[in-house]
Amino acid sequence: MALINKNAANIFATVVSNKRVGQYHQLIVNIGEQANFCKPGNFVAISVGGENSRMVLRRAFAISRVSTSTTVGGTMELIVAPHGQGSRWLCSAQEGAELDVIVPLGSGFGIPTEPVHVVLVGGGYGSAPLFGLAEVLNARGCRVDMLLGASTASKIYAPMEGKRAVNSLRIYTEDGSMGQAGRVTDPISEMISQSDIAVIYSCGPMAMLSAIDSLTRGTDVVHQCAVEESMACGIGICMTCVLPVATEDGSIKMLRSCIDGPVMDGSHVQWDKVGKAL
Amino acid sequence: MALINKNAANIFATVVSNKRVGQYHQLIVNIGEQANFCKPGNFVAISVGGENSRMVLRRAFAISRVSTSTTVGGTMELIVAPHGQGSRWLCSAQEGAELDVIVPLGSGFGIPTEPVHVVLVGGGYGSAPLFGLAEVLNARGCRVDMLLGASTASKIYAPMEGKRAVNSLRIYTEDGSMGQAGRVTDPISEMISQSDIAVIYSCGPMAMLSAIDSLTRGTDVVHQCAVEESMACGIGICMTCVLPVATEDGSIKMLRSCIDGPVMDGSHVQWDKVGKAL
Amino acid sequence: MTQLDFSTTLGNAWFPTPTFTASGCASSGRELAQFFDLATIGGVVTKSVMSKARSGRPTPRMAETPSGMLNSIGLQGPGIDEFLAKDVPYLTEQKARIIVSIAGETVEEYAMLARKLRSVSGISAIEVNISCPNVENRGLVFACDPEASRRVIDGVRRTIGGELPIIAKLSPDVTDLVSIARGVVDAGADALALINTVLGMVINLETLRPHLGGKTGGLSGPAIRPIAVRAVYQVHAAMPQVPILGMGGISTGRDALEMIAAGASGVSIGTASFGNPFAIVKVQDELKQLLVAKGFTSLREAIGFAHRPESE
Amino acid sequence: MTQLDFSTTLGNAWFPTPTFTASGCASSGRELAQFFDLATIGGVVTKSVMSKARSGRPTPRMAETPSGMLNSIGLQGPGIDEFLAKDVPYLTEQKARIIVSIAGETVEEYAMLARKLRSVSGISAIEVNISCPNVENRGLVFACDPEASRRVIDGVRRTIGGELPIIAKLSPDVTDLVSIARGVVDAGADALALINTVLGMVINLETLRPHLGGKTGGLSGPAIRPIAVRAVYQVHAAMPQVPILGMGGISTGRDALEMIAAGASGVSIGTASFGNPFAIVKVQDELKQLLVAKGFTSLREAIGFAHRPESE
Ligand SMILES: Cc1cc2nc3c(=O)[nH]c(=O)nc-3n(C[C@H](O)[C@H](O)[C@H](O)COP(=O)(O)OP(=O)(O)OC[C@H]3O[C@@H](n4cnc5c(N)ncnc54)[C@H](O)[C@@H]3O)c2cc1C
Ligand SMILES: Cc1cc2nc3c(=O)[nH]c(=O)nc-3n(C[C@H](O)[C@H](O)[C@H](O)COP(=O)(O)OP(=O)(O)OC[C@H]3O[C@@H](n4cnc5c(N)ncnc54)[C@H](O)[C@@H]3O)c2cc1C
Ligand SMILES: Cc1cc2nc3c(=O)[nH]c(=O)nc-3n(C[C@H](O)[C@H](O)[C@H](O)COP(=O)(O)O)c2cc1C
Ligand SMILES: Cc1cc2nc3c(=O)[nH]c(=O)nc-3n(C[C@H](O)[C@H](O)[C@H](O)COP(=O)(O)O)c2cc1C
Ligand code: FES
Ligand code: FES
Repeated sequence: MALINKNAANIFATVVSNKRVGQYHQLIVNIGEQANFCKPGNFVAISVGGENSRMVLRRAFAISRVSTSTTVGGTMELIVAPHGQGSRWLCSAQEGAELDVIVPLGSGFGIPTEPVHVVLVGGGYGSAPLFGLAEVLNARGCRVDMLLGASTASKIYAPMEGKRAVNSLRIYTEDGSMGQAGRVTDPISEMISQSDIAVIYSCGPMAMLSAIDSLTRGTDVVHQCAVEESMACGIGICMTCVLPVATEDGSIKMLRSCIDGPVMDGSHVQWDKVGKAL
Repeated sequence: MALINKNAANIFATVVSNKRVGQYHQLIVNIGEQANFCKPGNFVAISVGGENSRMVLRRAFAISRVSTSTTVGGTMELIVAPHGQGSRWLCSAQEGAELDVIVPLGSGFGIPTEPVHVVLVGGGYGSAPLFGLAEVLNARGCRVDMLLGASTASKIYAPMEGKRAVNSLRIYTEDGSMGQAGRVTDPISEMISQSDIAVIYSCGPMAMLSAIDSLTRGTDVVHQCAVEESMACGIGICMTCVLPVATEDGSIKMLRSCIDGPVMDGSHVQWDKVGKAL
Repeated sequence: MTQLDFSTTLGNAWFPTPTFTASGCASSGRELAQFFDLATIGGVVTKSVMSKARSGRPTPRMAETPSGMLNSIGLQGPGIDEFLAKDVPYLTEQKARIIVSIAGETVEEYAMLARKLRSVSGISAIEVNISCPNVENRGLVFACDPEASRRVIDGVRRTIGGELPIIAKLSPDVTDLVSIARGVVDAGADALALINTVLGMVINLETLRPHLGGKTGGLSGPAIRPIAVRAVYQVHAAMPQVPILGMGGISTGRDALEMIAAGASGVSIGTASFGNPFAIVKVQDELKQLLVAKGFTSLREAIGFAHRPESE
Repeated sequence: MTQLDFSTTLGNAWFPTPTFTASGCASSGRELAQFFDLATIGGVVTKSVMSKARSGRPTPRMAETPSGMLNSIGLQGPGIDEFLAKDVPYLTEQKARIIVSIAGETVEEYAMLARKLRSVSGISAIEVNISCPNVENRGLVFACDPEASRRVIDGVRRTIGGELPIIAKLSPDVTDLVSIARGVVDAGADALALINTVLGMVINLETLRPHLGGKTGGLSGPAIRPIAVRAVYQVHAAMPQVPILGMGGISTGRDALEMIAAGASGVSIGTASFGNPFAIVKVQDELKQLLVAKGFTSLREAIGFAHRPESE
């Protein structure tokens, strides 16, 4: 029995809906039974460009939420930013289109056993997996504060229904077009010092994750971050997606963010060594 | 002013309809004003596979007929056989889809100035351009006999309305599933000897064209054939589509079938040297 | 379906099917086991292992290109000792046939790796990846230097003895592939693996600098298939008796048949597995069907078919 | 739009824009004149002309491959005399800038072609296509042999005198491109054209034989772009003072900018014109816009940008 990529399956999944939300597209995709295996933090790998595509690699997207009680079977939600050719192709997928998806992949966020105080920090489409996470944490009785940031209002993804599971939500935009002007990392130090935060969950650009790591360093706060590295395979066979991470024996190893991540302990990641030779 | 590719334009043309006819697809495509420049024998070159296609070359298709009096603007009809990836993609084009087309290209069939007796011979989808040609010849007062052949019934393309312009139509299939069992070239010798045929127009597989050439050799019958060679560009710039042809000075030259053809004088083509080095 | 003998041999190693993973494109094998049973394919070619653990090149390590990709992994891996302690036993347990790929920076390192492998049971063959920079000679890649290529294979051959087949894996980035192939066969290679990646580069349009951490990378995938088919054809024409493990852009049974007709006795599937974890199984099934449809009764008859005169 | 100096030079030849046709991909120029005014692009590189008329290789001469194509035209053409009588006057009349590509089977044939071109007016430069089989040396391609490459360029340089810039066009199918580049520059080349096609093959799945009449063919198109960018980068790194005409898979302004950042002073567009007759005009327009958007005030600033340290 396989331990790596356990539960992952390659399926043809139908697009149930595709809605534009700000600068993103919200895709609901029918993944049937596989929805049962998806945990907050997991991602999917999708073939792009269709049958005659010159794009040979899959694209990775965080699973924003899953729903196992819909009439169409289990569904997952993706929040897709039209970035390059592949993601633009996905954003143009129409209702009823079939997607070639491997689901679920990667590690999930660790969930505390106690009802502790947690902060969820999302940058851009990085907020996507946090809403599903918030629901789980909320169900565990955690106090969930959420901070979302982006360069501008249209890059904030914060659906109404998602807010139900959070105790507070603060939004930051660099241009001040929504919420407060500033960065999502601005309030974190104060929050850490003024309350009993046990865990910070983060997802967003690497620079944001690294900044949060600096802010949590030397504190008792655990930092669980979902990293984003270029991935050729998403299943652990290519070694392209590596990050320098401190391992138990104290040595620093290049770990694959697709199978040893995307959720990692932020304090183990050697942020200053990312993109450098060890 | 350019002499080669004169009147050719690169346009985005909308698919008006796509109907399956036997093993072929009949596509009606809106080419607007360009319809005015299309002559029987001309072809078009179409980009295939969409935006992210790994197919870098256009595909060539004979213009079957044009209509300049439709409500949607000028249209052309194509008869497409699903052969490989590119033609299959085209066969799956839906109504309203946009095609990137260069139209018209290549030489056209020469039309006699007198109302002579002509025979039109089509193999497989090679019959497509013959119906438009028949209309022109018929209007000139020619007697038009048509012979169509294919391996089997579903590869015979012979639309009802096309038959109006011909005086007679005989169909041959190799498996006898439609018309007479046999080859379209079977009756030609007898027809030549028993009547006053001035021109044979042909379009179909190279082996058929070559066979007709043998049958017309030594007779007074002119053989105008539309050849089909692999084309990378369709506009005369790549030199891939050449055929050995006798030129006026008696020498044999490798001529481009995209601009010196596809319609050529069958007696000038050196059929025995096709695919060989000169 | 008529009976088809789908088996193949590389040197004295026998395999029930001719479809293999490509080195560096299946990691330790464990990662693919969720998708298919490793025992059902021809064999697993492991990622190139070196004497010591290596952390590889800085990221980004990949760039997608039209119908292909560049990688600059830089042979990240655990080193031979951990590899023998963990990966080989796992694969053996899965009943997978194993071809171990080795890589070194000196002729001596290759020989040392061969020494460690000599007595390990459960290994079908050794693939010697000589597309590595030779630290003793200005970092010139072994596979680009006929003499260095020969010396590596000679060293491995002497160390390993006569039992285990040696497959020398060559680079296409050379002026005269056939002479390099001849050299390594003379030095004792039983088979050849063709082709390793083609050296390439992508410039990042944001920074206008080389995109990869390692600046240049290896081009793989369908884009290079015509280069790989040509390489296999050329080498098979020159040395029809030497078995070739063909690779480079294979992702369908048709692609595999092209390679086999050009002269390959088996095929490795690399980049295609990144896009489709079942790629090897798919290629294997499609190839089998194609051979039967074309009336072959054994894979062997199809090997090098493209070299026979048209009249046959 | 800010003022952009879009001009470039190759040796002492000046061009208002850096976008050219690729040799063999624009025929005589007449064929493209229906689509755009030949005077509006940097220049027309004519198809390689030899001393005598040639009918080229048997058909099929092309095979499409993933994101690319193979061709085996075999230098079909009218021969230098007819070329000078018909094609050069036509292009001159169109006010197109002309780079004449020449090819030969012997060192003497190249020199003879140069002699015929020496006194022809209206030619901006000569591109010397040395990817031809050398009949005096077992058909070994000139460009794959440093000494033969050097001798061809030396012969052309001596014959043509000092006026007309010589652009030596190299093949990527070599172990050490930089040393070949150095050799031809030492022999008198003012600039380099990189890259010619990569040798490849496609097997026809019906016949199971090589698809092309010439068996092997040259791979071109987006598939080879990473190889071309690498080649340009390597050669520019070694000889930053030598202008390079970069080509291989360019079909957008982004592709052209990649090539220019890697070190090219100009770009040729080949295969892309087959899919889109306006490709050169499109590349030219897009490149211009990109340069402006990135804040460059001249093309010159962007040439070789990828070689500057990241801090800049
Ligand atoms: C674990 C994970 C989760 C992700 N979740 C989301 C999400 O929820 N929503 C979303 O919009 N995007 C997400 N991304 C980023 C997304 O994968 C990229 O935007 C996408 O791959 C870009 O592909 P493209 O063809 O549009 O761009 P191109 O730039 O043309 O892509 C070229 C190549 O680079 C890779 N690449 C480019 N940008 C990225 C990137 N930022 N991260 C990883 N690979 C990249 C592509 O996979 C492709 O192989 C996630 C990435 C990872 C690794
Ligand atoms: C002047 C002309 C007129 C044509 N008219 C018609 C028509 O009316 N209806 C029709 O169904 N087909 C027609 N064809 C053939 C049609 O162009 C091919 O079937 C088509 O190009 C195959 O492309 P593919 O991607 O489906 O096949 P693939 O085999 O995947 O194509 C691979 C490459 O080979 C070329 N190729 C393959 N087969 C042919 C062929 N028979 N002729 C030329 N190039 C080929 C393709 O253009 C492509 O570049 C015509 C061809 C020419 C030259
Ligand atoms: C990510 C990656 C890593 C690779 N690592 C190795 C390696 O460790 N050793 C080796 O011999 N080849 C390595 N290769 C080359 C492949 O084994 C193969 O020769 C090449 O990719 C061509 O096949 P493909 O097009 O099917 O991928 C690697 C290729 C890729 C894409
Ligand atoms: C059909 C065809 C014909 C070519 N003929 C020549 C030629 O005559 N002389 C030459 O130097 N290069 C020739 N080339 C090579 C191109 O000039 C160019 O170097 C190569 O195709 C890479 O560029 P591309 O990918 O933009 O096509 C030819 C290429 C093709 C595709
Ligand atoms: S993406 Fe391939 S190993 Fe992680
Ligand atoms: S198809 Fe290019 S010259 Fe005819």
